[in-house]
Amino acid sequence: MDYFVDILLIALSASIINNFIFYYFVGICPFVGVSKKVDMAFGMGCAVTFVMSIAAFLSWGITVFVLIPGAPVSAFIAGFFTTPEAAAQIDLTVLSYIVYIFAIASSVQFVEMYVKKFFPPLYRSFGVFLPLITTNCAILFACLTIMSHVAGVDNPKEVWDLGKAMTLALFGGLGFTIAIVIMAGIREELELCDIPKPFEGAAITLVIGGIIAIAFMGFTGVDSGVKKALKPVPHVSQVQEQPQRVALLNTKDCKGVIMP
Amino acid sequence: MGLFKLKGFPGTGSFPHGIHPPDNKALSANMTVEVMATPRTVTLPLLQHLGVPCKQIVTSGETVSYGQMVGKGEAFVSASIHSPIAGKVKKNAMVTLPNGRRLEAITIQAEGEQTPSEKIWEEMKFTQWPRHGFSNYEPMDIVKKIQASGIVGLGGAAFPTHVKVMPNDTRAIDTLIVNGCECEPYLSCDYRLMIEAPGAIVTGALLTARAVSAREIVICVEDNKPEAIRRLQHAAKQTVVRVAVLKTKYPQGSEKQLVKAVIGLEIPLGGLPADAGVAVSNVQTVATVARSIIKGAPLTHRVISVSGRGICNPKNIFVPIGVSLAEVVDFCGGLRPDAVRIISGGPMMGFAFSDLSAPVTKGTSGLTVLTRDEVDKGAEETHCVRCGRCVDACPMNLVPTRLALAARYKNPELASQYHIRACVECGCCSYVCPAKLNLVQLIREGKVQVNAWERR
Amino acid sequence: MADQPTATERFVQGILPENPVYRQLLGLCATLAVTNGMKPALTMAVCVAFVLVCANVVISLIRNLLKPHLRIVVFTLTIATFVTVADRVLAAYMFQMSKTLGPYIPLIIVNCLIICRCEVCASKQNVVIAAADALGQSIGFGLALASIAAIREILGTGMLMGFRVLPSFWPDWVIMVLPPGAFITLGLLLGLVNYIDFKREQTRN
Amino acid sequence: MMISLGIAGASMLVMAIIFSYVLGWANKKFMVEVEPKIEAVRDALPGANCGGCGYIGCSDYAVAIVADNVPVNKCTVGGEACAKAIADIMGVEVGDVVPLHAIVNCNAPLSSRLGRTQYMGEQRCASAQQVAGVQACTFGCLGYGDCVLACNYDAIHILDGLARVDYKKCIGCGACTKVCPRGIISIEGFREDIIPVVACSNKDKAKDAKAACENACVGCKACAKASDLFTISDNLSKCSYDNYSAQKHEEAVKAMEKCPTGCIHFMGAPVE
Amino acid sequence: MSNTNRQIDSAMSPEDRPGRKPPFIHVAPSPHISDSRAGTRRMMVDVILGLSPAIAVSLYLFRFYALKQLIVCVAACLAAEYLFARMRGKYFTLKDCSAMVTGIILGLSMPGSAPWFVGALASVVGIGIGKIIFGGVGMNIFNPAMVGRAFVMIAFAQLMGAGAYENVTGLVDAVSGATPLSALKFNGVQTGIAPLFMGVTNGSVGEVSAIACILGGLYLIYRKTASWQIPASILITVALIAAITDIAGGYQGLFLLHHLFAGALMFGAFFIATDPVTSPLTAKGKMIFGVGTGCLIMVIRLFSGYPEGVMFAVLIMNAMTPLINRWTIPQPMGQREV
Amino acid sequence: MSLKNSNLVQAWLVLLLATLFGTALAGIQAKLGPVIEANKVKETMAKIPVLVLGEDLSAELAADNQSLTIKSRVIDVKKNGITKFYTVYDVWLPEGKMVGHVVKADGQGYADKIELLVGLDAQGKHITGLFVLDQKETPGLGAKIMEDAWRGQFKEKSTEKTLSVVKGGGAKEDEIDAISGATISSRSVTGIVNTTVANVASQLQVTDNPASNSKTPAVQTEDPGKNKEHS
Repeated sequence: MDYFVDILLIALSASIINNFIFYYFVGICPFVGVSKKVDMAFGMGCAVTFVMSIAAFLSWGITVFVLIPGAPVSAFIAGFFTTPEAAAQIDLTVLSYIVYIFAIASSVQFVEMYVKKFFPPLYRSFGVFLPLITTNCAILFACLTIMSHVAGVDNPKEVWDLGKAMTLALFGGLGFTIAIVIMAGIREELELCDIPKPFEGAAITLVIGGIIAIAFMGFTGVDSGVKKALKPVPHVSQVQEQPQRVALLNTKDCKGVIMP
Repeated sequence: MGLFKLKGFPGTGSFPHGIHPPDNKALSANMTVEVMATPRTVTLPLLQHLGVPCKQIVTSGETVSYGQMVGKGEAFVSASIHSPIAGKVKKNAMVTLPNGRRLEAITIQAEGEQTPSEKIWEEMKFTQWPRHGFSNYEPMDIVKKIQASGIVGLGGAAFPTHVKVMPNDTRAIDTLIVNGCECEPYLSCDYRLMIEAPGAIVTGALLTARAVSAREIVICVEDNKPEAIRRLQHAAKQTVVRVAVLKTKYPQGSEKQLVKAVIGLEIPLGGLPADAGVAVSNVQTVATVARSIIKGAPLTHRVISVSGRGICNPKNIFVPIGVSLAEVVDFCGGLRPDAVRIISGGPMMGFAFSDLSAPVTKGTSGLTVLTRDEVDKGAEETHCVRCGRCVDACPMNLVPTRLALAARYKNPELASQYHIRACVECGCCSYVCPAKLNLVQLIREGKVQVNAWERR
Repeated sequence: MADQPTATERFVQGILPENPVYRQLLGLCATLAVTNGMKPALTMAVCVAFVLVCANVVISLIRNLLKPHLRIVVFTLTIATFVTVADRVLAAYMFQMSKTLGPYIPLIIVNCLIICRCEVCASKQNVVIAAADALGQSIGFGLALASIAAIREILGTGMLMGFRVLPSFWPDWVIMVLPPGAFITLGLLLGLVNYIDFKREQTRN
Repeated sequence: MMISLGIAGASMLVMAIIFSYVLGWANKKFMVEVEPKIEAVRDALPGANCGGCGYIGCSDYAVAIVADNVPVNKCTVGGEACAKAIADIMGVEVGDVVPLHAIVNCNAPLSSRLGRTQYMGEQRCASAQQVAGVQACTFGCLGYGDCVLACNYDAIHILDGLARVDYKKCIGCGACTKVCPRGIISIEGFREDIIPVVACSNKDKAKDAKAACENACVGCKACAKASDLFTISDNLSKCSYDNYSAQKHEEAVKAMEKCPTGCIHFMGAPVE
Repeated sequence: MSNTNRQIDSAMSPEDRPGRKPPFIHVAPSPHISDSRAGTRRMMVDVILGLSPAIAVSLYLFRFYALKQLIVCVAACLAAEYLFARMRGKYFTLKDCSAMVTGIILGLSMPGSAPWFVGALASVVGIGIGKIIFGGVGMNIFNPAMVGRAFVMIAFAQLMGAGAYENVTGLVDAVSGATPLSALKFNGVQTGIAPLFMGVTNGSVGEVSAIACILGGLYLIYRKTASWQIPASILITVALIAAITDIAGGYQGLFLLHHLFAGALMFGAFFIATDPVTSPLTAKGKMIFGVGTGCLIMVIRLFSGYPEGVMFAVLIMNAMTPLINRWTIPQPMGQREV
Repeated sequence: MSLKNSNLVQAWLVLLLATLFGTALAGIQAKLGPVIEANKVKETMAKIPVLVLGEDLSAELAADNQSLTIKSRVIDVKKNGITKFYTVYDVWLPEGKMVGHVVKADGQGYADKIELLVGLDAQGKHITGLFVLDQKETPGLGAKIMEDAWRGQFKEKSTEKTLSVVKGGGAKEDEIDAISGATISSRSVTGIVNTTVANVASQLQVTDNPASNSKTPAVQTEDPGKNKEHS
């Protein structure tokens, strides 16, 4: 049960509350560039989600099996040269960036070639976005987030497993899709508006992004609220509090009720 | 809306949305139809109907008699033209019709003995129109006769009637709806016709029904015309013709809305009433059909109403087709000095024009002259505030503001997404628009854009 | 077509006429994320400059050995290496700053600016031109970052580089140092730059 | 320490081997032939995507050049330099590049047009076109400036109710031609700096044309008699540019002088 | 063809002809008549009329504080509108009263204790970034008043958030103490329903009285300036979600009523969400808009750190409006059968 | 397939670069890794003297060039089936007398996780100080939990009673004044402190004579929290 709550929270947080675009500013380039038409934006969102999932899968695997201290593969290889204890200490996390980007670039290119060859209609509709995704910060950011929850975590209970990693990727991609589709909807609408010439294009897109970001700030704390509702934390001791005075302008009407 | 139930018919007697503009019919509704004397010249444009122009069959200098065919509609969707006067054919002229079309027209100068228009009108009014015995007529004969008489829809659209009533094996028609709604403000010609010549209408309806083999015949009148309803009911006694009283609402007279109100069916987009098993015809058209079949007279005259506060004496007139509008205006005492807009047709769907030398055509249902006060009432145009009033008013259930903006910003893709083709240009949206946008005009422009875009 | 621009021209081009942020809209993630203060913005600019120059030089050196289908892989590999170097150095000698910048240092790898310069310039030009181009672009990037950071920090905290510049009664616009402020500031600045361009174009005619 | 280095290097090597093997394999396996020339041609085109060449955009034109051997000189934005560059890529000869410009076939300022009524609808040509009686002439310029809005090069303006082309800026992309509801703007090759133009489109007979506009062409054939450049059809004179050259200039001047309504003009670079 | 004016001249009635000019004829597209009762300006005046009960209540309860907020916001909005419109080369924009409406709504949604510069900045941001940058009246994607308020809400969290109302050392007794919603959220204190309904609690100056908002809102709906679908669907959605929570928590209906009458719900449902420019066009779209807004309001109220969510919910749904419009293109008559 | 066309031969450059870069990075890590680790440790360690001894005493200590002995251990607390881990730093004076403990604790704040260092005296009876290691609260509001004035309230509070948050005042023994407008953040921090104290205080004993010491100079370092705005 707790596990599902965790998954739910990761999903909520990644897709809405800490939206990749409006909260972390990753994936801005396609957000500005490919949000002119809803269909294209949706295609881009799907492509990002897809690649993000592949990248998350690869990076989680590489991190767990190769990079972190005591990872099976590196420990196994090192075992030939040194003592098992020393082998278990080998920390390759310094290679993480280079490995992730390597994996992303390769998988993107592979998928692109594959789709181009075997699904030409699909390629025409969303394949054109694939090369753009190689340089999409959102993908690498997802990998880094996953790494930060796998490597260097004190509490072994908090280390993410593959399920959580994939949730982050899927819902992060969903959040990206939501953001870019909303923006594309608005930009289609803007075609019917009389935007001042200097603001046409990227400038107005960013300003609108800002307004949506303000609106999304309303979700701050929703994750902890949901967490509290779904997963009562047992070890927080009950805080005794005094009921607070509610201001009533006419004191004789004061019928403040303390909730049970 | 749903509270109103039409007695004896499947429809509700009304349709969703629509508007209630002030009808201003009182200006001319009580004026008995006057007959205009034979004019000195008539100008007959070769295309007065929807479809292919007809072919001129007389040459310059030829003498023609009353009712002689001067233009032959050779194509299927076309209608012949007959001379309303006896006279001599002059050199062809170019005319610009109020709808913007520039056409060649046959000009005929009156010469010799004329058949007075009064006679034709009396015929229409006082003949004891037969009620029974139509089984002698073969449907196909009726259709042929209609075609030979050059009859087109006289409600305004001028669609050749013989095409409409052509028996069709694939789409059986079981109801004939005779449209006597006349929902346009100001216009009263159909109203007068229904009051003064209900017999011709009933006979015409029966004949038309015979042509299309319809079992049901319904004459539809809005409930703001009680006198017409009474007369029609009286005339239709002992026949299968029924009179349906519909709720007054604009655009009740539009084919699709009418069918929805009476039968409760919707005519498919891009389809004809026949697709719903219905044929719709205007009251004046069926009266003309009666005259054509029973008396063998072609379509040469029609009733128009000249109304509006900008004209000195609003009237309903029986005029020969082809007479210039300037003469019509003169007949009604001329324009008032504060007249600013001359409209061929009613104020909702009519065409404003400035050139009074244009002739009355088969499709001219009236002339409305508006004054400055009536036209300038609206405030200046502002930007659309997306209030959605046009959406509430649109009888076709469209989003007019979106269509108009798509046209203004040249986005045919968006326009076709919002079904621009379904628009019937009834003008409800522009009427209610608080921002005073020219929605209908923009939508019309959008249709042109969409066509160009789809051809690409 | 026209002659290839020289090294000096490339350098000058990058600073204003082809400013990576305002004209090419490249590297927006970093631009938005780290400009809530002048210090992180400048640190970021220096890191980008380091990576861009190194990557451009290396790519330029090996440009004749590239295979088309492995081109992007080589670019990212090189860039990622230098980014890791920058990241480690920052963590070792400016630990607090490294924590503040957080994931945005590794995200330099996917900064479109760098990969774009590698693709457009370094993989086709010799080392000198590539280096000059990289320097010009980095300075342009730094200027853009600094301009945004200055506005956000001054309005958001009343301070610049940690020194108070606005009077103390100034109510801090906290929003300016938050994500929405970044979007709105960059959007408005972009509009302003376009507007100035517009005016210049008009006066020229 | 050394082991750590070794392992790092080794694991990178292994990973690189895997990825590059897969990529190389995929590269061969999934190879889709793309004509490199198309890309080269597209790069050589200016990328304005104006559609002046008659194709949807620059890349569409590039495909057409390579695939269908379409002439390389259709890009009016890039002009001669661009055509030459593409010709080099394609290894063909550049055709004769004649600069194209727009010509407005109407020469009636507001004051010359008769029967013009105040029009209260949407202030655009395409809208005004739907309404009868905006002006008596049903062929001539409406003067609401749809072409001005369509022009991306600021090369056409409405002056005194008539669209006029700024030939310093016009590149002949044809955007104005497409939006003009009356089709009075045409794109012609300018072999010389200035060329004669019959600036009227009224096809009515002389009497009707005169009633509509003071400057209308009445189809009197005066110009046709003066020069074989001009032919009359539908009551309207037409100038043929196919064999126009500097030598014909004199003839054209004569025709211009003969024209009773003054509807023949020289257009192009300012004469002064 | 002959000269038109001559024709008209001859068509004039004989008694009019001598010495008089012929009528000057216009041409225009159909339809030639329009509903003179409707007008953009009239709609805005309606909104101001609809807001008047809320204004009256706020002036009665908060006196100087409400007056100050209203004056600051309206003045700043008008000034900003004038200035920005001038910058864009448009001069006539003040006449349609839309800036005034924005100013009043903004003023009414401010806490009484907020300093003057908060309202002024909100107005400038609301008009500038929320409206003029999109092209002015009718073209804005977001509700300008809410853009301005959200901007200052985040910018001056301390002056605008819950803290603004519970400033115990505050100005007068009337404006100190928590708002009903923050009391509920942070302390689990429920305010009585009657004071909430009548509006004698603390809160933003215009939102406190549910009855005033309902009266004004009904007027707007009667005038068809606001559509009934939006407030109805918002209120029903909020009531439903609150009812579920209510049943789960066993509050005997109090929780539900509390959520309905407390905070800016009534004000927002009738005056903010119904802004025609930023809400969907069709009835179906308006329903979806209202349901979405209601859900978001309750999500923010129940789970997030903010006690009130009307503003954020409306802004998010504003952003969704183009998509909703896209999804709810009505089927034209006759389409369904095919 | 000839050798020349082999995929791997084609990719020789990638292979070479990958190996080269991999090795080089590992080298850099070998060189800089310890420094970075030290930085991480220092960030926590540098706070400990002030948290336990207070500013004056630790400054004095630093002036004397003396150092505290700090030893870390992990305590796991089982409650309701959930195990919670706390890193506890036991602190001894140079002469071997135990002066206190610092507990690293975390919990959910308003926006995100809040990481705290809670200083307790040797017996675990009183709180000696509080420091916020990491937070992402709203700048200008919740972020005020980092300010000295607010944190200082926790000093000298007894661990016997549960602390509660009140608005305006906070005069009483077991009360903490809320930050105006940021009740949730205030309450979160107080809640974390309460939980930590409840869980850990009982497990702290005074032990002398540290076994294996990790020493850190009691040099006052710059407040690292200053630049920690979230971005």
